[in-house]
Amino acid sequence: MKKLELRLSGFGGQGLITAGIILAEAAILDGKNAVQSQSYGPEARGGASKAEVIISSEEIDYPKVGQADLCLAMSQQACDKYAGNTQPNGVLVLDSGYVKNPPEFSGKMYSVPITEIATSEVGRNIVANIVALGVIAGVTNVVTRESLETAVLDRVPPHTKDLNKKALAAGYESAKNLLQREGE
Amino acid sequence: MKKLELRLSGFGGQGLITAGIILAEAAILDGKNAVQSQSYGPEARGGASKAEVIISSEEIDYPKVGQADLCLAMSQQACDKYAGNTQPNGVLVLDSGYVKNPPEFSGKMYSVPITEIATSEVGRNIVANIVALGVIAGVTNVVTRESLETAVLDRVPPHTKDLNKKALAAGYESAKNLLQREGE
Amino acid sequence: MAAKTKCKAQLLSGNEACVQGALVAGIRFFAGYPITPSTEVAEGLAEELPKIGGRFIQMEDEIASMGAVIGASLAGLKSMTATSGPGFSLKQENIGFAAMTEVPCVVVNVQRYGPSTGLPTSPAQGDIMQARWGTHGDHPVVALMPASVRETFDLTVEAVNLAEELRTPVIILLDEVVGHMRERVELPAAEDVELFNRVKPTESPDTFLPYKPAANLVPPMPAYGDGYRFHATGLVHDETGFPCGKGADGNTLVRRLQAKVEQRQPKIARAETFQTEDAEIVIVAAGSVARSARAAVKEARAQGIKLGLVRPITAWPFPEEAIDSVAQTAKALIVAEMNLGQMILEVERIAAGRAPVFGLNRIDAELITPEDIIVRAQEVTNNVR
Amino acid sequence: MAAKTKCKAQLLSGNEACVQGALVAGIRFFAGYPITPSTEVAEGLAEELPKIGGRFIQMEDEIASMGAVIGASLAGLKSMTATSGPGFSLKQENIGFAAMTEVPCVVVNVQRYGPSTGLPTSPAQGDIMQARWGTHGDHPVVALMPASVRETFDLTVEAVNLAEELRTPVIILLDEVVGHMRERVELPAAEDVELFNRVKPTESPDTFLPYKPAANLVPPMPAYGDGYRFHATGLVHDETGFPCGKGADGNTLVRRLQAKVEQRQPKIARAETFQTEDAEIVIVAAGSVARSARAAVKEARAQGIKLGLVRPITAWPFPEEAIDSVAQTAKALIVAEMNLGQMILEVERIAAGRAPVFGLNRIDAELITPEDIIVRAQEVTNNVR
Amino acid sequence: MNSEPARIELNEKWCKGCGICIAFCPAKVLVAREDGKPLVENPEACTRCGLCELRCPDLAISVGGKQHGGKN
Amino acid sequence: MNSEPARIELNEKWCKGCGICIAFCPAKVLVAREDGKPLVENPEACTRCGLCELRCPDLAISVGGKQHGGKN
Amino acid sequence: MSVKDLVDRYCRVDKLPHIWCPGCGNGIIMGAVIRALDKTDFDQDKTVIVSGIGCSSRAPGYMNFDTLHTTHGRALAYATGVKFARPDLNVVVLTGDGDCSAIGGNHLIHAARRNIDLTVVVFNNSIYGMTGGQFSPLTPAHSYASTAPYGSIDRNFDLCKLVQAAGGTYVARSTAYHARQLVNLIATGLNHKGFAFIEVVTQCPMYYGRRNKFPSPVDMLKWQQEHAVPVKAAAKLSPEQMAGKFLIGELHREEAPEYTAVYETDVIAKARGDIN
Amino acid sequence: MSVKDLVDRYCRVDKLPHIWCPGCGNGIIMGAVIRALDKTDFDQDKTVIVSGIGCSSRAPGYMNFDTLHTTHGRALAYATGVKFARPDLNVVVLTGDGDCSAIGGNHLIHAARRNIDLTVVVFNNSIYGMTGGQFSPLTPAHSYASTAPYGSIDRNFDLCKLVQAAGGTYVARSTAYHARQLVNLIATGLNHKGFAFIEVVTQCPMYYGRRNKFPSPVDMLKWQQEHAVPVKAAAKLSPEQMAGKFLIGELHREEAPEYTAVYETDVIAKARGDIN
Ligand SMILES: Cc1ncc(C[n+]2csc(CCOP(=O)(O)OP(=O)(O)O)c2C)c(N)n1
Ligand SMILES: Cc1ncc(C[n+]2csc(CCOP(=O)(O)OP(=O)(O)O)c2C)c(N)n1
Ligand code: SF4
Ligand code: SF4
Ligand code: SF4
Ligand code: SF4
Ligand code: SF4
Ligand code: SF4
Ligand SMILES: [Mg+2]
Ligand SMILES: [Mg+2]
Repeated sequence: MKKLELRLSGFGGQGLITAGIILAEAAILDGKNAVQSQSYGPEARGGASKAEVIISSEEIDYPKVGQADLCLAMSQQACDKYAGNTQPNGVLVLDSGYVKNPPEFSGKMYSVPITEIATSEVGRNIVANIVALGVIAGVTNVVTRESLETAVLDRVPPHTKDLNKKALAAGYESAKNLLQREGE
Repeated sequence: MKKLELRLSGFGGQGLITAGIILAEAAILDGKNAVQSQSYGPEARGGASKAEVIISSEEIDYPKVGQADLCLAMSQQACDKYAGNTQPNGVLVLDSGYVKNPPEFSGKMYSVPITEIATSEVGRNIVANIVALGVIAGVTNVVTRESLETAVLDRVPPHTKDLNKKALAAGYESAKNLLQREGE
Repeated sequence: MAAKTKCKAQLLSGNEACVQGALVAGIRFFAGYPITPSTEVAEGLAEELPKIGGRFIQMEDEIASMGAVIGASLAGLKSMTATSGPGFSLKQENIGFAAMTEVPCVVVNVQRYGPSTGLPTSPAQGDIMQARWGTHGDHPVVALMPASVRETFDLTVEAVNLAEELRTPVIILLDEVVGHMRERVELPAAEDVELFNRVKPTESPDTFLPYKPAANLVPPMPAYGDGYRFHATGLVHDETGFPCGKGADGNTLVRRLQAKVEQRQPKIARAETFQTEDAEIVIVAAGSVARSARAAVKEARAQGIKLGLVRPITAWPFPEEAIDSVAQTAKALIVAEMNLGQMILEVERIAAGRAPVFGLNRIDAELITPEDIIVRAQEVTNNVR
Repeated sequence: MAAKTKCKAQLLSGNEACVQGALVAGIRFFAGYPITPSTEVAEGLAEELPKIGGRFIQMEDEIASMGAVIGASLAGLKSMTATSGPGFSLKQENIGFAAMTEVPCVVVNVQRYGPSTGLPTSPAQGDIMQARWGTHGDHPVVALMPASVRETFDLTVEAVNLAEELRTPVIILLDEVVGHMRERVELPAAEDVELFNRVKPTESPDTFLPYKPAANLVPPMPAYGDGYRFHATGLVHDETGFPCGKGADGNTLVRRLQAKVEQRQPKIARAETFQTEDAEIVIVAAGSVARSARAAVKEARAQGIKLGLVRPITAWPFPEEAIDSVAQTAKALIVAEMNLGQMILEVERIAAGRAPVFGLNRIDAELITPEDIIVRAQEVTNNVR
Repeated sequence: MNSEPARIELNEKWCKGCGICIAFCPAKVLVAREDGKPLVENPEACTRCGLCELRCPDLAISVGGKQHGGKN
Repeated sequence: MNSEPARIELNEKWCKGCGICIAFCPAKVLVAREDGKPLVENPEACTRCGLCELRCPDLAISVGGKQHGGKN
Repeated sequence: MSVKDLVDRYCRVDKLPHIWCPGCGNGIIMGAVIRALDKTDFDQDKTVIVSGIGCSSRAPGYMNFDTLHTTHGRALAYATGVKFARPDLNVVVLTGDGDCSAIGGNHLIHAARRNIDLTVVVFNNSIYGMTGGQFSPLTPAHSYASTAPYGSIDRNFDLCKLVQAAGGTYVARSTAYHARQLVNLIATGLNHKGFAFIEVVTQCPMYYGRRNKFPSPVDMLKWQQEHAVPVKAAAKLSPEQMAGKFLIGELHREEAPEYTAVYETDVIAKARGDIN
Repeated sequence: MSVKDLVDRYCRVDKLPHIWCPGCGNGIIMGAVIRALDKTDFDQDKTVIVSGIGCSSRAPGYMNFDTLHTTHGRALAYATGVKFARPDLNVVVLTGDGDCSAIGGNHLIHAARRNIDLTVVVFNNSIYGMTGGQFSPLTPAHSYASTAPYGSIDRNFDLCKLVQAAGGTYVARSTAYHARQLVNLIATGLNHKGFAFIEVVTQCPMYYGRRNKFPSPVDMLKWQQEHAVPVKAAAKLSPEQMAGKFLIGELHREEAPEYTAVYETDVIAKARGDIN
């Protein structure tokens, strides 16, 4: 992998910036270069939220994501806005709980009930972002599972470590199931 | 007369700026061009004071006085500082009450007890500046007597008109006497 | 003194002429904070404005003064403030607001010796670049540099007119010499002075878009209270006047702000040339220094030295054409300024190597003299030979 | 987080790296006022400084912040503030004071979209000229423009060092992209970072002249409380530090202030060049835009277009030599900036007609892309052929 | 208490002749010279109250023979 | 007084589900839906006091049938 | 007037819903201002709403009047210009605690000193909301904020006391919770001829609330309910009982010459020679 | 200490005589500050005198300490930096009425709010002296000034009241005439741990005096004598009797946590984990 561009989108409060940071930190643990950036709506209170991550084994010059290799959309609005700006042969990960109208897409599209998994399987909807990371890493191998776990545990408050570990695992699990179902 | 440069110097409170303005206004009444400027000590409270006037029948470009054609010095300090920067064949008018050590000077030098005249002959030392103007006009004809009187009366408060008229006359008078004594 | 606009010779200082120009031009609101050497402008207007029903207010500082001036202009009055160096620095943020919201206003800066408190009563020309670049972000600037008392009157009127026409802050860059010196001047009768009043909208409030430009790129401007209920904000806004948070709107807006001034560059930008046709060496000088340069040109010519003068009247937009033309004909240019080299940067840029450019800089609080210029011209002549 | 200075890869934002750089460089005093997009610098130091006995204070506004920083520096602490556009405008008067009184301090300006309130969270490079000319009067300026997170750390350290060495305010001109983006970075161990501490006088208080320069034109600087009982004033002062009201002293002082920076110009002024040797078209770009330019150069070269890059690292003093050299070798220069054309003015001036200079300007709140640059390079190639 | 007359000294160079010391001396010790500066006319009357010192804007007058204004 | 139950209307698009109207309704007329927005459960209990209107940060709830907050 | 009528008449409906966070008090205060304006006889076309910069200062953008969104802290300076230029206009200033007591503190005390006829409503949410939760001069000491990670050591202003000491002639305080009282206090302020100042204690659930252990906006309103003491009730309480509480209601009111009026009678008339 | 000894010890003798006009009160106040400093146990080498811009702000230049002559209005901001950076230094601020109440008003109220340990002496001559006699926020209404040719319509601050309302913990007023009281009040302020504020009503014969019909400095001191009422005496006077008069003496004093001290105990200690 030379360079991989990811876009994580949804609404404010879903923890997508944190997810982006963790992803970038995992990449660093893997020995890669990483750049993370995010959009600040001038008044993004509760509105749209977007984090971008570029991972590369080489130097990263231009730090913004153009056509993403992978796009996570955790809201319908985000999906409508960003899914189109994804590589035709890229990957789309959707939170099926929020994205009821998935777009036409030529690449791979995974609809996962991310927030529902967080709520019902892990027990707290605030870890949906970590579930999403598990899904992403599960379907793409963009970062290693070990590094991702380390990165997650480094960032989250101590008393939530178990919770987050569980969330990550749940995400991976569902990715596995998906891939299996796809027959890959 | 093409161009005449005058420097009026002394200490704060002697009304030299006003004198400079009146002189310039008299020149304008005579149909001449005039530029007046003054020095602002950064903290000139009670210290040195200096007004400069250029009178010319032509356009006046550079507005500052270099070597003056006429220099009035109403304090020893002013005399020490500025008398030297007067044309060698120029005119020096000194208030003899303040300038006890007149400089060496190659041009014409008139020592007149200006402030004393104001106090004793006119009755108020605050009109010393007007006495000085009378002396200057009397010894040089830089402005006409009529214009000077008009200019003085235009500037001063109504209830002091007579006083100032008297002061101007006293200055002229003493200039006349001086010139006569000189035998001119 | 009442508005002295009879056509009669009188002795006035530059600062006083600025007051007279403001009154004639229709300034009816002044907010300021005293500072040497600009204070006489405030003092004159404190006395004169109420006589004609105008308003003078002394604010708590320069920032507030600038804010009040913008507010008053939005409320429909032609408005102005005056200051010097330190106060000019403080006003910058709000000057940027006026540029962004397109509120006409005039800012007089009587330049004094800097940086910092410097020499408050001494002359300098150290704020020329600040006038252009003092506030953050890209923005258009119009700044005028009078060289005489009469021109101070004229350019004050022009500043007000340009502000109203372009809906932008206009800066008058006096220097202490011109501000404080008194000279013989004949002012035109008020009725002979051409005035420009901001264009008001003709459309009804229902369809009116407050930031939709007319053909000349300037939007018509209602006053508060006229019934248009419009919004003014320093945020990037679209034609409705409301912030939208979109970069594309910023692009449209800020480029238009720049363009409305730039497209009038040929009309606004102005320089006086004096004996440049056959000049081997051309002096570039503005404000009081240009008076010395003029004297120098006359004297040098009398000595057989072919000197000429370009006197920028507008600092911004800079009169590029005038420089361009002498860069093609002269052997060398000398930029004489009472600073460490500000106008020279523009002159060098425009000359683009076609003629060598030399500086003549004094920062010892004295006006550059005609002799200084002649001496420098001789040096340069030897240099380029 | 504790001062993260172990030599270990980590993910940091530019603003965070600025915090780390400040801590390592010895900053022990920060006064500020929040403003997007610089606030993280204040927040980071609010957390970190007290851990090492340093002091963080949130003042009532930016003017007060700048004043407090100067006071603290006079009291002996390495001091810093951080702000963005509107706040940078407000700080200008006091920045001039620091220049005049030669008080070391660092001002971080994380540039945002202007003018006025503009688009507070969007990137721009609109304050480059303001950094040089924002305060009134003539004054030296040092301003640095990092392009990466690591360089933000390095240049923060360098800013502190330069401020201490030169006794002058030093400005760090971040842009929002660099300030907010996080990237992998390895910071050097604190003990491997070279630091400069202001030179203290060795003379006794009886004979010490606080503004008598050493051979390097910089006067040694005692702290308040050291027993030197010295006077600091923004008025023109002589070597004793007291105001004298004399233009001649102003001349000596202000020329020395300028000279102490200018004579180090070759050491301070710096640009990175990338593939310029054989470049037909050279891009000039700084900060985040230089990253796009670098990508563009690589891509263009892959397509067989001979592009090169000059990246000014110091905005001021401007790296004239680097431009001078490519002006002689390249067919054309393109200055790419997120403003309406600021660096280009310097580039045009220095190129002096030897190579045509073109602008590439975006002010739509988006980072100029590598594609933008390649397209423009192609246009220019067609143009200069 | 000291019975010899107070030694009231004037710093001629610093005194600006404002007349404050003269006007407010409770014992009328001082009178104005022609230039407005104080002349010590009744040194015996001086109570060494120190008010002339305290009110002199120019630190130009001093009253010898008594400690006042010191630490207390 | 009006005896028919108050017509309490919710602007679904504007309501952000903060729960303020619900928490402070003196008559406990409102209960929270799953999304936090108010459900009118006891319209008969409504006294038309208007407090829900006054405290709604989003101008999203209105109580019909009584004039309050007008000129008085 | 029904909410819908109020909104239709006084709001720029196409700009709504507003950008404020769920439960933010800004909307409550804006609603109160509109209701208070509705109670006056003001001509809507002759009323100008001015603000500075901050979440709260976005309010004028939603209000259907001539509106002016100035630079941070300077609303009162701009408003002074509007009012002094055109005394026939009604000028209302909406401002945040940071906007008006931090960077704008000087303009506040000077506008109060002049007793210029402005009505100022301060949205005091004890925090800089717009920039993400730094403490303000009105943040209660010991609170947490992004720039006070160890708790703020800054003492907070009693802004009403300050404005009164500066010369303000109408001074009142209320809270978002006491919305009905608030409407009345603002209306009285609007009708007051002179400098009228109304501080409103309100909630920023997003930043102040989160950092200072308020789980929800409702908890913050409850805090307001419990800590606000009406002036009359306070008169019967001991200092100990008042500790940690704050006064609400009309705190000060006096009649004094108003600036723009005095300019007409004392300056313009004199200058014209009508009187001297 | 004799005047000569005082001057030798605390003044930069080679800078004297000072530039102030004959009869200007600035010299009286500077003398009082020096005498008050002499009464304290301060180390002269650990004392910093800070001022802004104005005639009065020239005082530090004559005083033999570390001195700082800042930008107009900003003395308190700079002084806050000095003191907060080095709490072991004694920091005294000398400032004019314009410097500290006009352009510097915000820094004044915020320094008072923080209760940072500074001693501030305001030279209130009711005018902008340095720039030639414009009215200031402390110019009594109806006075004449170069920018108030028809008489000032601005109401003036009661600056002591304002500072107290802002949080100042030591507040006093005196006059140039009451020089002995002044020395004592400043000395008490210097010893006060916290924000100490002393307003001194003084005379500018050059501008305020000339425009407002005071023939001489002596007349201005007489005015001070006649219009200043000591706090105790005032307690026995009716409002009518107090009309046009002003209070002198110690107006307010309280003990409260001092800013730099609290930073040590509450922030640094917590950050270091010594406490939490
Ligand atoms: C000169 C300047 N400094 C700083 C800022 C950044 N800023 C914007 S709003 C704000 C504070 C807002 O706080 P407040 O006034 O209390 O309003 P709130 O958002 O809490 O309603 C700050 C510091 C700015 N825009 N301009
Ligand atoms: C930013 C700025 N604005 C204005 C000035 C001009 N200025 C210098 S001193 C002064 C007022 C002085 O008045 P005050 O503080 O009362 O001192 P005084 O001279 O009366 O002692 C002013 C307006 C300045 N130097 N800087
Ligand atoms: S010490 Fe007192 S009594 Fe003696 S001269 Fe001075 S003021 Fe008069
Ligand atoms: S008070 Fe001082 S300056 Fe004034 S006359 Fe007396 S000695 Fe001289
Ligand atoms: S009007 Fe009063 S009683 Fe009715 S729902 Fe609203 S708050 Fe409850
Ligand atoms: S108060 Fe308003 S926004 Fe909040 S839940 Fe009720 S209706 Fe919705
Ligand atoms: S950040 Fe706070 S003040 Fe701003 S909108 Fe959200 S809750 Fe309201
Ligand atoms: S102008 Fe006034 S304040 Fe300044 S020195 Fe003279 S008398 Fe004193
Ligand atoms: Mg707030
Ligand atoms: Mg004063």
